[in-house]
Amino acid sequence: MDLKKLEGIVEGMLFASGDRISIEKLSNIIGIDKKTIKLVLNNMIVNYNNNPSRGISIREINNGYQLCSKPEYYDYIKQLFEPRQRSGLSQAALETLAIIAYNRPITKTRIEQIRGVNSDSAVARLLEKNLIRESGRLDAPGKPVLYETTDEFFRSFGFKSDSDLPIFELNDVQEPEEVNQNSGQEKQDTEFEKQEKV
Amino acid sequence: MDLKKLEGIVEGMLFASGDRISIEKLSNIIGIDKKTIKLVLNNMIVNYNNNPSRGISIREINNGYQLCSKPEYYDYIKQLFEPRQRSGLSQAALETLAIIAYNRPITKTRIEQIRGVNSDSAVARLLEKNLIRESGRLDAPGKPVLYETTDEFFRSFGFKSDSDLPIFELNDVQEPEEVNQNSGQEKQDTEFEKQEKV
Amino acid sequence: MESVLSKACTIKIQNFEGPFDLLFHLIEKNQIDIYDIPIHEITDQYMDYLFAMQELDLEIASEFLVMAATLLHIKSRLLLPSPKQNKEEELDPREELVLKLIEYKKYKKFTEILKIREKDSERYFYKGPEDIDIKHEDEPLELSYDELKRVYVELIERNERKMNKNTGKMTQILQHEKVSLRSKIRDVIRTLLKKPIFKFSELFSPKTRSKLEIVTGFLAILELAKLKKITLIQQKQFADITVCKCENTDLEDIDEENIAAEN
Repeated sequence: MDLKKLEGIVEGMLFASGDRISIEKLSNIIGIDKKTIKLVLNNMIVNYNNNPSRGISIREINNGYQLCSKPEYYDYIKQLFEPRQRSGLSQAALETLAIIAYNRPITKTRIEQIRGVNSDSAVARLLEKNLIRESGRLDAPGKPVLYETTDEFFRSFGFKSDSDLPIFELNDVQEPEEVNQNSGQEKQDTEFEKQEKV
Repeated sequence: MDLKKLEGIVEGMLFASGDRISIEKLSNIIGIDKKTIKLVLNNMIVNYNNNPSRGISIREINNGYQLCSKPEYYDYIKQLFEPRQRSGLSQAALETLAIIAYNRPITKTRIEQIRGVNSDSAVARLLEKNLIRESGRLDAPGKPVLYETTDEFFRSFGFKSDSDLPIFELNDVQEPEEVNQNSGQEKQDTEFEKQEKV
Repeated sequence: MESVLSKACTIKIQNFEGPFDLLFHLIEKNQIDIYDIPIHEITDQYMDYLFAMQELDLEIASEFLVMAATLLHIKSRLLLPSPKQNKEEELDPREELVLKLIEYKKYKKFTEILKIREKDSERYFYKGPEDIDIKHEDEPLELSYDELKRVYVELIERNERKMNKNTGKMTQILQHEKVSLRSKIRDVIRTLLKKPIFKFSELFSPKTRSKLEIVTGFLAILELAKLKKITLIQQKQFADITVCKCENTDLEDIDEENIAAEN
């Protein structure tokens, strides 16, 4: 297929959908391999961004793509709408979201262990905002619900994929002693084990 | 203002709006006279239409403008909106359909007696698929609904005309044993009697 | 402690997400090495906050109290001499707390990043799906006649297998048990002819009648009520039902009609 037409089809599909479309879906519907689709999209992204006469751009969201307006023109576009409501996520909700993003799927009990406080309302608020969703139940007594982040999370915070999340490892914090590091690893393992078993 | 940037702002606004925007509104927000806006838009319309790598076009609607996907790419776009692949009939629905085919008209209670399980969802699914329909009510307490198969049911076997339709008779089905056949027959008669009498 | 100071502290306490958040604040404020927390001082400061809250009659979340107990426990363990000889192998009582704090710090850092990214993302606008009139073409369902027949035969066979060798006898017993709705209607009418008002339990008592007869009897009075021959009164749920003959109604003709139909 002509590459120009391919770009047109992709743009038309992304426009009509209004939502994120996964590479798989684009590839299946158009009947072109994923690698080519990805190349075309990357090319489109560069062209859109470099061309001031384009008011839209393409964002990669959780291994899919979605059209959005260019942030450069925010000042004009916002006037079309009523003043935007701030998302209103509390510190508690953001903390909880941060924990879920790095540990999904995760139970509420585990979240509360990390935060040290009850997180019922934070979890409820995130569910309501469609930033997290239930992703099944842990195969453990009581069958606790597991939570994971949604596409809306990736969209709202501009992460392309899992690998786009900043990396924070325990070693980020300077380890002063060899002994501590070892026991730290051990500790983490047992904690993990506990979660799996419980 | 740079004309290229103006095009970009207009595109961004039309995109984010998702709806028609009047010339007045575009002119007011951008702070450029209506005549220029109109010129820019007419130029954009021509460019979008002539460029196969554009999947969207601009429509003039009642002195306003709106973005839409290009009709040339409809065949791809419509697949985004199509429901998931139609699934065949479940075992439960197939059993229920078989019972209705061989016993029409029949009540749900009788179907459930034969299958030994609640058949609400199977009946609902068959109705939804237009394979069965209500054919009246049994003259009995509670006036239960009677079900029968539809033309669609026969069509789904690939028969073109009514004369091609297979005959669904009980004699089609061999009864497994002599003894059972008797009691089965008897059972059916009393059931039939009860239905008629009650 | 001075009340002005305690007030200043309390305002902050309300902003803490939990005990870890508060501890973290104390560690950063005092510029303490997280791996070598002076438990004695931290515990004192932590307790000061709690006391300040208490003074202001603020409700202290239980999690803060649990942490206080943990801190005091660690403090006491550090004060007491260890019974063990080999101090090298002994675990530092602060360790578990430190690990939890480090993990918490990780997410706290990420939370700050989320805040910034959320603000950046506000400048992007998205749109809803386009309102296109898509015609859904129904794919014809393909059924196989043989398949349908096979399913039905299997079903019949399955039902047959459920019956045991005594099927014949069972059928007789069942037939014996067979209760016709008509005969129950007749029972009700006969009773009404003698007594225009009676209680359902008088006629259909579990002591004298089978379950099937009682159920059929209930259907009989419903049917008669529908024909406006009788009125049913029930004072409350599960109470006995009173059956009354409607005035100006002829019960005889029903009886005859039914009996005629049966014969």
